[in-house]
Amino acid sequence: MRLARFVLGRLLATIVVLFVLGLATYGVFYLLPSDPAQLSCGRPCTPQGLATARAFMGFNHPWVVQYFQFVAGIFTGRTFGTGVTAIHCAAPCFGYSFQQNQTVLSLITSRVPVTFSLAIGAAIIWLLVGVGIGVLSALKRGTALDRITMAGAVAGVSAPAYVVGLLAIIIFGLNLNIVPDNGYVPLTQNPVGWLWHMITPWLVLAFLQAAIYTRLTRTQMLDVLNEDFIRTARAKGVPERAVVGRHALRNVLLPVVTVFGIDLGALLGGAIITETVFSMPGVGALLIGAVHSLDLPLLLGCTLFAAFLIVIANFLVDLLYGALDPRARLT
Amino acid sequence: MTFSTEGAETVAADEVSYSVAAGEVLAVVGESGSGKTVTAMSLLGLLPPTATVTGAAFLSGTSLFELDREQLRQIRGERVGFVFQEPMSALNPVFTIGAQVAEAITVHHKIPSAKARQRAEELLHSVGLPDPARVVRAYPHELSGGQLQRVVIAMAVANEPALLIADEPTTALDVTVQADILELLRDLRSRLGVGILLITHDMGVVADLADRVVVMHEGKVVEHGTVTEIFGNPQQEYTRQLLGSVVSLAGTPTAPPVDESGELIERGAQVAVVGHPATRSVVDSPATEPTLRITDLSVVYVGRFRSIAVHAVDRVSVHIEPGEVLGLVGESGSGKSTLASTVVGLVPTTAGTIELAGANLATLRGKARRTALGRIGMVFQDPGSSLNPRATVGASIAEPLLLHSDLRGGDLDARVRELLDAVSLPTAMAGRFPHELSGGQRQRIGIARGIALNPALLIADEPTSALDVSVQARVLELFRTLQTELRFACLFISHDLAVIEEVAGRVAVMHRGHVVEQGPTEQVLATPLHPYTHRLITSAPVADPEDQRRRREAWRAAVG
Amino acid sequence: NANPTQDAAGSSSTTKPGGTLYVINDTSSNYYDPAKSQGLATTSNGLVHRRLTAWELTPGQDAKVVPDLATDTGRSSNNGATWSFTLKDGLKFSDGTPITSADIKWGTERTFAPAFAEGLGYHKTLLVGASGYTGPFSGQGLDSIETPDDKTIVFHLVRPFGDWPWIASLISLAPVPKGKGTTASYSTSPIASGPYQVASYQAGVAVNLSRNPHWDRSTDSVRPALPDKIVIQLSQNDTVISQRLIADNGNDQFAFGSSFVDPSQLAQLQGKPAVKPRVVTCSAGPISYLAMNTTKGPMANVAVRRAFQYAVDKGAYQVAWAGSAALAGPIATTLITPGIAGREVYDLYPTGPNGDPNKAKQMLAAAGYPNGLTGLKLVVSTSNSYADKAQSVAQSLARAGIQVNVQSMDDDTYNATVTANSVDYDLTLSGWNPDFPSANGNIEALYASSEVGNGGYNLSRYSSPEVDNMIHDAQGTIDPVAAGKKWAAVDKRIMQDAPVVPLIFARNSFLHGSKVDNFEVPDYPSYPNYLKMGIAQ
Amino acid sequence: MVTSVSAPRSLPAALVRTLRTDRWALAGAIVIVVLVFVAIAAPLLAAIEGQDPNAYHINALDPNSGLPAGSLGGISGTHWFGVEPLTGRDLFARVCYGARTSFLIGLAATVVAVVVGTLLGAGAGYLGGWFNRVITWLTDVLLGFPYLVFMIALGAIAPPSVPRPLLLILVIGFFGWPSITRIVRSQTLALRDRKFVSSARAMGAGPWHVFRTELLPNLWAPIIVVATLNIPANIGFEAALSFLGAGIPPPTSSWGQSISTASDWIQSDPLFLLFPAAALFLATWSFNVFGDGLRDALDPRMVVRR
Ligand SMILES: Nc1ncnc2c1ncn2[C@@H]1O[C@H](COP(=O)(O)OP(=O)(O)OP(=O)(O)O)[C@@H](O)[C@H]1O
Ligand SMILES: Nc1ncnc2c1ncn2[C@@H]1O[C@H](COP(=O)(O)OP(=O)(O)OP(=O)(O)O)[C@@H](O)[C@H]1O
Ligand SMILES: [Mg+2]
Ligand SMILES: [Mg+2]
Repeated sequence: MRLARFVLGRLLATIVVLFVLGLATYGVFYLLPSDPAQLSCGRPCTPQGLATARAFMGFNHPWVVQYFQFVAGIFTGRTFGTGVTAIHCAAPCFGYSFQQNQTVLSLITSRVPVTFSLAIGAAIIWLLVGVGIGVLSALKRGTALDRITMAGAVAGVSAPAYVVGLLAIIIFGLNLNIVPDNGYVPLTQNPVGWLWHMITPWLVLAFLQAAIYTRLTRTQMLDVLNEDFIRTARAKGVPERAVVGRHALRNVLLPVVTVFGIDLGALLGGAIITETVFSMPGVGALLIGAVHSLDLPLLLGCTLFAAFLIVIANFLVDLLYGALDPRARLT
Repeated sequence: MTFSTEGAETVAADEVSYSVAAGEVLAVVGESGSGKTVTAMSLLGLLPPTATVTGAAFLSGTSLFELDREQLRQIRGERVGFVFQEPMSALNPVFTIGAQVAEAITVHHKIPSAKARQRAEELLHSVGLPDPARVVRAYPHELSGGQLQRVVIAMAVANEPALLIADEPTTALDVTVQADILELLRDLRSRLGVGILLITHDMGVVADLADRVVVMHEGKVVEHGTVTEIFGNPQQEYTRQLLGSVVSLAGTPTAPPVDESGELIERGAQVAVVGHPATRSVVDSPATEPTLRITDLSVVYVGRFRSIAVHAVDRVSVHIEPGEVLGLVGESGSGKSTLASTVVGLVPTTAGTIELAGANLATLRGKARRTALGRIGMVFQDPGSSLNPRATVGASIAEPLLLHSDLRGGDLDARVRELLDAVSLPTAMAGRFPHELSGGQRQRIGIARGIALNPALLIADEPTSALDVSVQARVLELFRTLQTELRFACLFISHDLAVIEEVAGRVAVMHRGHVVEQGPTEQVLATPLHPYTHRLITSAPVADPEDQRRRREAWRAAVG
Repeated sequence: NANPTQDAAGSSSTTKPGGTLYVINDTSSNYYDPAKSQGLATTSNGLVHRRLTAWELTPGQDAKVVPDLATDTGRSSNNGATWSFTLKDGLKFSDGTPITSADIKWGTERTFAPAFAEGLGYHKTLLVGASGYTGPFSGQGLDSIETPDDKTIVFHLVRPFGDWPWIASLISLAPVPKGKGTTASYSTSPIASGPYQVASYQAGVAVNLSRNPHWDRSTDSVRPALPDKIVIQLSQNDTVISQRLIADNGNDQFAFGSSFVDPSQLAQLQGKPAVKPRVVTCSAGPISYLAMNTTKGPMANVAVRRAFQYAVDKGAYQVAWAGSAALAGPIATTLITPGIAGREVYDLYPTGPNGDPNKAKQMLAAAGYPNGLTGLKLVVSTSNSYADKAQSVAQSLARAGIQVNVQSMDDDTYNATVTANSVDYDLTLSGWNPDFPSANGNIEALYASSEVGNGGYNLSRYSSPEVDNMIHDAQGTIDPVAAGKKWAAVDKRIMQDAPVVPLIFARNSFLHGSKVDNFEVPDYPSYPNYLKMGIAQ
Repeated sequence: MVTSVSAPRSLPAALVRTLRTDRWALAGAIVIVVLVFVAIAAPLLAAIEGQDPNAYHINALDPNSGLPAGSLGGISGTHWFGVEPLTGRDLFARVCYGARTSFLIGLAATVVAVVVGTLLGAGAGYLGGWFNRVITWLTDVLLGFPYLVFMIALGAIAPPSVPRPLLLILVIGFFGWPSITRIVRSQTLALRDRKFVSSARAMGAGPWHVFRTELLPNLWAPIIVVATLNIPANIGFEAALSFLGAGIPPPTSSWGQSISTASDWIQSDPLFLLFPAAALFLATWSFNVFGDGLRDALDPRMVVRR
């Protein structure tokens, strides 16, 4: 029925989106004057050295051809070079990073836990805190609390992420020395250590992200609280906190959830600044590295990975609409 | 009590005082906009912050205005139940009916949610909702006006309160259902000694249920007394005027013929289906050059994820000639509004065709379609939610004019004023926002909007349900004059058979998605062919306590 | 300013073996495949891989080439076109197998295989029959490398080349057990010849080096190998590194940062006398210069280029570089980097540290530009705040009526742009640190006509047949002293044509923890010498 | 003043009402005006101070650290906000001139993003069908776009002929609209089937009319929030682009660029960061408070505070 068709349609769209994005990545990459082979050419770089490097990395074909080789590789796997030194990348092969000497897939999968812990943890915090504060400042509209939280929110959006992270490290990590100053401990290895290493990055990230949630919740809340059905709820004797927390909030969530989808999707694809400042080996750090070292395969991999998450997040959010607000039918 | 709206202060109610004893029904009647609703709401402190209330209110000794939040909360819904005037906007759109009814119980009594749900279903059943199992899972926008109204009533009586404030509890109900509801209230009163504050325009209902009556006018109580006194010898001019403008059915109908054979019975222009409940609709009576012709229209609401599909309208064929008024009456939830909405394309048709002056609306696109729609005026059933909350009343009325006429600036204003005046609203109202109006006022805005363009076809869905009889009389008067002037065709949906008798030349009776009977109004009302029609007519209350009591007995006997 | 010699010399005697040394890297990887690495001989690779020769670096003195695996620094014949080395006895790989000349041959041949071709390639253009050779894995070896026996190895070069002993010290000529190193994993699990081996490699996180049991101290004079363990932390944030080392908590006491301490941190240290002794700055370093595109517009005119020598305010550049002359390093008037043998100091365009705008104006007028120059394009990389430095240069040029537009671009883009075959810039800022401490590495790469375009770093696009010949001649000279003189001459000759404005010999500053000893930063390569460091017990 | 009975409550009217009734909004508005003034009158202000935004003042620096000489980042009568480390450029002048680039570009870009985002979002939500699908599809692509590489590429290839401010505004706006679109769309989905929207449709109102008279008034609240919160992001975006050579070339100052440079000096010269950051904060804050006021003015149910 309808739902099924919707889901199917979106999944197909997803594939198209990813394909287009891959193509775009290649296109954009080849707008760059720099030549990735140059980096694998050695120093001093002789013309024939360059030629061999190019051929070996498969950069000697036009980029469209390369892209289709890449796409084919996903299904068939790929082999670079020949003989004993040949590099094999089994299907599904999302490319091979010559600089990191690993398949892009293994690189990303190895980094995913870090980024996911970071993003999801922070997301939970900022969602709860952001929405919570938003509701509060809506109820206490115009009071000092309202003004202060708004100033806080604004500070959050306008503060440079890098500085906030840095200060957090210097103050809590180095001066007070109460939390680790950097790094990451796998959850599986040592849950406590994991939490310990995560807490600052989470808070920093949450602080930077919470603003829009606070503000959106507040403004929507002000609208909804005036609706007639709120009056009905009160007339039923529903406690005020339930009136706000259940009846009103549910009607506020639509845009909030939307932003959440976008933010979380984006962050799962790598929280570049936070990861780098806190020296966390996440996907974001991987991506930025790939950009600076012109590691096209890795770049492509990271881009597609991030895009995939964003698309899926948006898709789930769209699915959620129907559940959140029965009137918000999707077509 | 006063409202401050951007500077201007509105006195909504002034020195109003009344009392309700346990087991007593006090009816508050009076002019639309006279402060009935706000006074009632002030009791539970439900007014917007813009309102300032002075005075005192006592609930069995405790002063309501002095209670703190928590105490007030415990009273709300537990000791005082409240039925809101406009059910469509009174329910939370994102929660299921079941959840909302169950909540009314659980906030005051710690019982397992499963039990609460079950209790909710019972309640919904007790207010005469067919198929409660479906209703509990439905969302508000999936229910009809009358169904919602019954849901609201169910919520109000959920905890068997000491005082029940019912603000226009039956406006959206057809008379049979209305009779059931009144029966329910009567039962609450006698069984549990519930005191009932009944706000209504329907003098029949007053006569049927009330012990004492308070008459309000321009924010003041002008008269009060026992129901017999008020109806017997009204003192005040306004009260007399009020009672004077009550319209009621002429005479009692003959019983329908029993067990006919065949599919249809015809008597002259009057046709009805055989069998109750019906399985088909009657055939359309022959048309010459109808403004609106609906042929074999079916509408099925495909259920959301779990719930089942609803056959709201089933193979209905009707037509309206220019200058003709087709009255559409019938059971609440029988598909009247759906039928109306399908005409203007708000609800997709499942089968059948709709022709406006010979043109099939379904095939029209873009500009052509819009101009076609421009020739249809629509008055929606719930005035509240059909007005843009952020547009001033004036702007709302002006909207169709902006769309389809070239009136601008001064002329536009003039026209808007004219329309406001036509529905006897002060021009000052133009600057107000919908939430600053009373139910009846909002409804009149809807009417003004509907007739703004002098439409070729007017679809009026319960246009007078929230109007007191005097205003109603004026509106109907206006309606007739326009009718004779512009000779527009009109689909007039109403529960008030008397009103139908007044305005409609022909009438169609709907039941469970079928048109079960159709024919010239006086014929149908006097000599109904279909049992449901008969029940409908016999259940209509009359505005005379004595008479109504006798009718009630008869009706009780009939339904057994 | 901090004088490193005291700092290091003071403690070196007391340091005993043992402990764990932490190296904090801002890079995300640290690979050990000799063929792929471009690392200096005295950094992490030097701990794992030995070569025929090695560097002896002492702050304040010129770098010297000394024997490592070989018994000497190489014997040349047929006037420098053939070089032979003999291996010491008792050399073993970390897998216990002996190190033979064949392994060095294999290691060298391996650098020609496309899969591993990304390391240092100075030997590739010198060895006979190298062009077109694609490595040993397909079966055939490189005949110009002879191994008459397990101990002897002979290199046949296409032309006399005096710096071969230096080439032999490069990572690319490190031994790889014959037949080994067929896969990329060799980068992370190499077979060590040096005192340390890779115990574990956590991609992007850390590399753990442990002692190589088969390494014999007696065969190695350049590596004290003091710490028992060395942990190289990866992908750390620069600023955080400095802050950690300043805070000096826990393990950071045994740590040092492998990247430069940037001006903002140096400034911060002004207020922290306690930390200052842990900042080590070399007394001079790699040259930083303003290259003028000798093939385009007014810059093609040598008179104009000479005017520039006076127009630039090198003093201001020092401030822009690191905040003060002391932190930035001495003003440069020559091309060869301090710390390299044969360097001679001279100044063809003497003026004060702030230049002489008026003189520049006059010279421009004389050159036919009476009312200065406008619209010159100065391109720079966005990396280590060259954009700001460029503006200081722009400012000083403005004093002499030269108006330039600065364009900054991403580092890779920059490199591609300036080393492309056709370019449209007039000026660019750059710096150069040779891969090995020979004047050759300073001169040829930047001024030989062969290095114009095709990814070459002759950024001023300077091409003079005379200079090319002089370079060729100097390269062919075997006797270091004689060669040194020739290089100095080339240096002068080039500056007569003024293709660049030498700005400063940039000092690099590094921070280390309080428990790190023998922390030396010699002028060349103006980078900490990993091989000597130890932990104070 | 006598207003027409039929005229809808216009945005300008709401603006006036806000300024009259809401002190905070007024404060916000004043700040905005001041900032705009600063942007426009930057040369004048710099002249009054007697400084040039790009002139180096090595002598204003501490000779052995490159930090501003004197305490408080070198604040003095001659340098009101002190000077930049290493260069000694006058911070006051740079912040003033920065307003031109950052504030104006950030603003313009936001406007572009919001206008496009709102139109497409409302369109997708209201019309649904293929239009909705295409928009969803587009937003997905743009949200997942490798904009980092794109920015670098742009820096490398953007032809100098294109006026940079325009380029910046378009690029930033282009990447800004998708999120706004999605938010507006979500709201529209809920509004689409509200009775008053349907009734307009039943009245024969075309999409554009419905958008203007029914949807927009009920969309303002979230739009205002998102728009005002977008400004700092866009200013940061400008900095990044300029840094990569795709934007305003140096030495032209911009808050974003100042902030990113100053971030490295947070420890040694915090005041270097303070002023541009404060300017950015003020800009964002002012738009937020003003936005709140506007929102209230546009909401008929709001209690009018006096
Ligand atoms: N929020 C408000 N702001 C300003 N005026 C209001 C507000 N609510 C109601 N009013 C005005 O107060 C008066 C009384 O309203 P009320 O709803 O009590 O009328 P009513 O007696 O219930 O009429 P009806 O029978 O039509 O419902 C009306 O004139 C109405 O315009
Ligand atoms: N959106 C919807 N989804 C599912 N069912 C619906 C929807 N709208 C209406 N219905 C159902 O269709 C039936 C007809 O509804 P409709 O509103 O036409 O009744 P009505 O005749 O107008 O009743 P009333 O007189 O109470 O307004 C009702 O049973 C209602 O529950
Ligand atoms: Mg009322
Ligand atoms: Mg209805």
